[in-house]
Amino acid sequence: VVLAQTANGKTFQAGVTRSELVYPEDPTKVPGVPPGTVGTRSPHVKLAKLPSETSSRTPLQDLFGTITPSDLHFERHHNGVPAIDPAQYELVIHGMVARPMTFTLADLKRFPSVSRICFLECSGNYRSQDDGKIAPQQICGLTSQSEWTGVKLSTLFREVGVDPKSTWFLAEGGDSAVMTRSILTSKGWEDAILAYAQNGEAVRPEQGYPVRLLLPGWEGNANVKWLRRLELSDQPYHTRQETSKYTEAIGDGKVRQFSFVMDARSIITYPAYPAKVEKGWIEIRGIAWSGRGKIARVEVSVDAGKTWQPAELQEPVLDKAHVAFRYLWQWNGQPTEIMSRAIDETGYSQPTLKELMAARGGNMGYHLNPITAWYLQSDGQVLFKAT
Amino acid sequence: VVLAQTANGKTFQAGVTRSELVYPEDPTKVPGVPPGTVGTRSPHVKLAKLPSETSSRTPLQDLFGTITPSDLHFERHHNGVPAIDPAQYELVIHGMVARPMTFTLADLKRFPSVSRICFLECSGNYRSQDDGKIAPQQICGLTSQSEWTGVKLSTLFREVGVDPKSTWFLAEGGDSAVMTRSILTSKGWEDAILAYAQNGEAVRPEQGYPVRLLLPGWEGNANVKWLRRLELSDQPYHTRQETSKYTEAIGDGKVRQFSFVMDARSIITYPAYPAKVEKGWIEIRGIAWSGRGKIARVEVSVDAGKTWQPAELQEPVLDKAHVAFRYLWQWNGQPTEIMSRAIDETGYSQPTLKELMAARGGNMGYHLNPITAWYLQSDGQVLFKAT
Amino acid sequence: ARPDSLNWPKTFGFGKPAAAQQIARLDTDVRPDGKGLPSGSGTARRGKTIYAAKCASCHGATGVEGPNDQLVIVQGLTDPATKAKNKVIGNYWPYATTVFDYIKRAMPFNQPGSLTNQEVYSLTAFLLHANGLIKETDIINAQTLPKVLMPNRDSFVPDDRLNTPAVR
Amino acid sequence: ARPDSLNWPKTFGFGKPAAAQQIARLDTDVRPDGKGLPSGSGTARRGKTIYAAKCASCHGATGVEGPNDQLVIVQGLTDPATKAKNKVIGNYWPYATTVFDYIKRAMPFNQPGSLTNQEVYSLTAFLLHANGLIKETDIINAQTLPKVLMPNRDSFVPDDRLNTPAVR
Ligand code: HEC
Ligand code: HEC
Ligand SMILES: [Ca+2]
Ligand SMILES: [Ca+2]
Ligand SMILES: [Ca+2]
Ligand SMILES: [Ca+2]
Ligand SMILES: [Ca+2]
Ligand SMILES: [Ca+2]
Ligand SMILES: [Co+2]
Ligand SMILES: [Co+2]
Repeated sequence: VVLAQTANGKTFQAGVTRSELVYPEDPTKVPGVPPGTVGTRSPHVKLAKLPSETSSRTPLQDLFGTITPSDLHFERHHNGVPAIDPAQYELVIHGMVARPMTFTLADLKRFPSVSRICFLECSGNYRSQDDGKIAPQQICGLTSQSEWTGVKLSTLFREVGVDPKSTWFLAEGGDSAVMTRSILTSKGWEDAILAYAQNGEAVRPEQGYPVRLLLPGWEGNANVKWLRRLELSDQPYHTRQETSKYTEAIGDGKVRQFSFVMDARSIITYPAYPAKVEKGWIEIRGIAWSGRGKIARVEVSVDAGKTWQPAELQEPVLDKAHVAFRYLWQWNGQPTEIMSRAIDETGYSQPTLKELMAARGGNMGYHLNPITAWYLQSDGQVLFKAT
Repeated sequence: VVLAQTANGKTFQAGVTRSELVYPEDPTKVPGVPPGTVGTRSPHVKLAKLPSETSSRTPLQDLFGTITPSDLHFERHHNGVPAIDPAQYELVIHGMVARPMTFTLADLKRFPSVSRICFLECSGNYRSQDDGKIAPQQICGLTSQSEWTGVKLSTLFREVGVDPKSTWFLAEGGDSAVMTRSILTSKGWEDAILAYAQNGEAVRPEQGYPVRLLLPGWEGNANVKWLRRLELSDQPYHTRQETSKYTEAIGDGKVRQFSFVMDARSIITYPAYPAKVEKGWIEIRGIAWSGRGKIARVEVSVDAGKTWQPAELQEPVLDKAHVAFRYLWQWNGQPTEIMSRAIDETGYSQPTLKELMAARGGNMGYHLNPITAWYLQSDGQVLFKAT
Repeated sequence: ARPDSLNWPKTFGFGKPAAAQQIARLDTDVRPDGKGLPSGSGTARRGKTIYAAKCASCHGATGVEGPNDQLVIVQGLTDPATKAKNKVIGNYWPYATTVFDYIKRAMPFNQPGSLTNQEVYSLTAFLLHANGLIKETDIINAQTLPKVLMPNRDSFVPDDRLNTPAVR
Repeated sequence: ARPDSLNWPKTFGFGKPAAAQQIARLDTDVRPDGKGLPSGSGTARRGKTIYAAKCASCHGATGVEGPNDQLVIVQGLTDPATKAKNKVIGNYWPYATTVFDYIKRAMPFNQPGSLTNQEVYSLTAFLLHANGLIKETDIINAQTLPKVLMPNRDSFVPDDRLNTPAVR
């Protein structure tokens, strides 16, 4: 029996283990299970996030297409997932506004709504490992994609009468970290969403139930979850998250702050560690995304970066969204390195780790989006290689 | 405790009931639940399909956007959901082919893949009720939408060398109804997919795990689940499903057979029974779809069909897919009827029930896609009304 | 075709040839022209006994009563509503071969796939006879079954909706 | 703006005015200019006792040892790797007000939101002193805290990536 813990601290039996299952010798000869109320995975499908003390990573190498199942959306929180009673929930908007207001969840759902499919990525989303035995989930599993629905923040800005002189606002969560980030008011007018739904259903507790801030293309931490308060201001607050954390050294003693946008990135999710492949035809598959806009193209190299060929992009290619790419390749069985790079509509091209570090005075840190290489051994074992 | 039954016949505790939950008075003052392996819904979010003996319906009125959570995808099966061991799974393709072949699940995943978001709808998807106390789930909850991934059937047709003279093929399931349908070979060349993934993960047992046939825009029953065999032929098989069932009387003693394509349709999911609304601004919301292609526009009437205004469509408007529409309206509190009609890119316009029955010699049956009206009482109660 | 499919190899080489035995085990379907019908035969008389033992509990003593699908036509109905519901093998199904095919694969509902070909031939004969389509003594086998004429066959017309945006 | 937003009403009328009291209860943030700092004050000396009781278990006896985040700078490090890790309040944080704000909302981690303003002022003073930024006897309050100069303040630069496709 697999026990899983809910975000509200209860355990339940998540499924049935293989040993409990009695497979009929011929399933066509026994009536199956009648229609039910809530479906479950096949017990053969073992999908799980990879938790640490502070985050949990999406199993990118086990997924297909671009939508992340909501229960596998990555988690990053700063003192756990709070249990919020939606009946008690209120969002307060105040500060540089004509009419300080409070909105219940039901209020928010009455406003004009909007849906969009986009990625959400933590800006601390890069790990490497010297022995190469590291899967996409470990390397960059802090990115996931959903169809989000909610009310545009601009709609609420109109409702409360935001002062045209406001340049920043504070977004505050109702979790036990009482998470705070300063956000540009212009982003609020542009495309920010107060999301109350994710992939058709209510936002999951781990993703900010009942309401989260969604800033398409911007680093995950700024997309404050369990949102309880917005204060309009004319300066940033320099909260701990945007000073001690989520800032990065870029050389010459400089530290970049308020680096919101996620740069273009891609990763080959197949073949990738821990996969082992055979020689012959291989469809190289992966996802690419950019916080700057649409992916313009993805290029694949099967010769360690010497030459690059265009990959096929799965339509529709959406703005600030994971897009699936594919490249058909015949492997001759000789050891080689394969890799992908994303180029977005602004012309930004995903760099190697060396290029990235060179541009930042040799520093690692947040916003690392390097090309990820996979080394194919002659026995077909695929291993990670830093670029 | 809510007990749910898995497709493999086991029950498990689906969540925690409200009474079991102890909400902290102030969630900001107690550490939350740490990162986990598989997320769960908030216990406040009660989402369930509505099962009958033969089907289970998606709660359209409770959903947002266009993606259906996989565990809420409608079910329709003819002797229950089989328990299929993916290691035993094989797909046989034979008949009018140069090379009769068998493919394991792993084989299928090695071929070039494709993803697409589209709806799947049962062609028996219309119910009404005289007292009007019927929700979208009951009226037409046998439609759902997923991002499907798999191998194009045309890719396998090439692999086995389908005889150019083949006009039909038989698709057979491995369930205990050993479901069979005759499909046009041209559809297989055009856009049919053997889907092994749904919304990022393996196809759910209720939807055909490990592999189902996906025929974009075609009636659900033809999208054979638990697919085990394809036989290429030069004539249809006239199986029980395509003769006794899934045929419809159209007047003059004629019965329409092989009516695969789902006509354009829409439904307002808010406001809809059981909702009760207040006078003032209401965003009328719904979904529209067509098996013939893209939705060109959706029109809304707030005066019982006397006048119609264009609704806003949520981009991207995808081919053969549910699209979300919205229409902002100020209700003056007077009783009225609201309704929506979908018009697709072929110019087909969703009819009233009366128009539909008139066109079919007064017969009801499969392929009923009538405009659905909602009657708003002066107390705000919304009730279904047949058109 | 996908833009890149021109560069595709003639075959990818995944999968393996299907063994004749494996195909034979699965290929039990029956076409209207009789293709797929196995050897063996049956009669309504033999079918009657099997029906009583294995089918009547769900479809009723005479195939009319249910609780599950009505299998036998009720002659001489006058009420239009009852008449409309009375769509069964005898007055609705276009091909007799489908009766064999379906019973073989799916019935009895609680023990699908448990009947021998002989049993299925006899049950088919029984249902065809009960529906007034053959004589009680007719032998039903691979040669005779495709020839049973079904009264409703000519009612079936192909889909005529798609060459017009009109409602049909 | 959405195409239809021109036809939108000035307000939809959903939600209600926020009561001053409700705002006050939530509005505890502190800006670098001191806006938001409450009345009260503290000293490093008082903070030392509170720190030992409520913080040392996670951050170490002197704020260096952990196991959780290092809060106090280690002077005179020579090893570059150790130096790079030594990014704390004293050599990294740009504003002293953030120390108050963060401790008030989030610490102690196992009892967030449990400290009084007086305690937070004293803990802030203690950490600023331990980091060599103020004297042990300095009084920290709404007037003095914003004036504490943080050595790393000028290192912070705004995002310069977006006006170019170049890698930065
Ligand atoms: C345990 C109940 C049960 C038993 C026993 C049973 N059936 Fe059925 N039968 C059903 C159900 C339920 C259906 C409808 C299945 C569906 O629609 O998917 C059905 C459908 C049929 C149909 C199709 C009717 C139509 O008009 O489409 C035929 C023919 C049939 N059964 C014949 C038989 C025969 C012959 C037997 C005995 C060998 C049998 N059944 C035993 C439950 C049963
Ligand atoms: C039970 C463990 C625990 C206790 C007790 C605790 N802390 Fe923390 N502290 C943490 C953790 C864990 C973090 C990092 C949290 C995060 O990154 O989200 C942290 C972070 C901090 C930070 C930010 C450090 C940085 O560089 O960003 C400060 C300041 C701090 N704590 C002060 C205190 C003070 C003052 C107390 C006592 C009143 C205290 N802590 C008690 C665990 C604790
Ligand atoms: Ca998250
Ligand atoms: Ca289904
Ligand atoms: Ca056959
Ligand atoms: Ca019937
Ligand atoms: Ca404030
Ligand atoms: Ca630190
Ligand atoms: Co950043
Ligand atoms: Co049809």
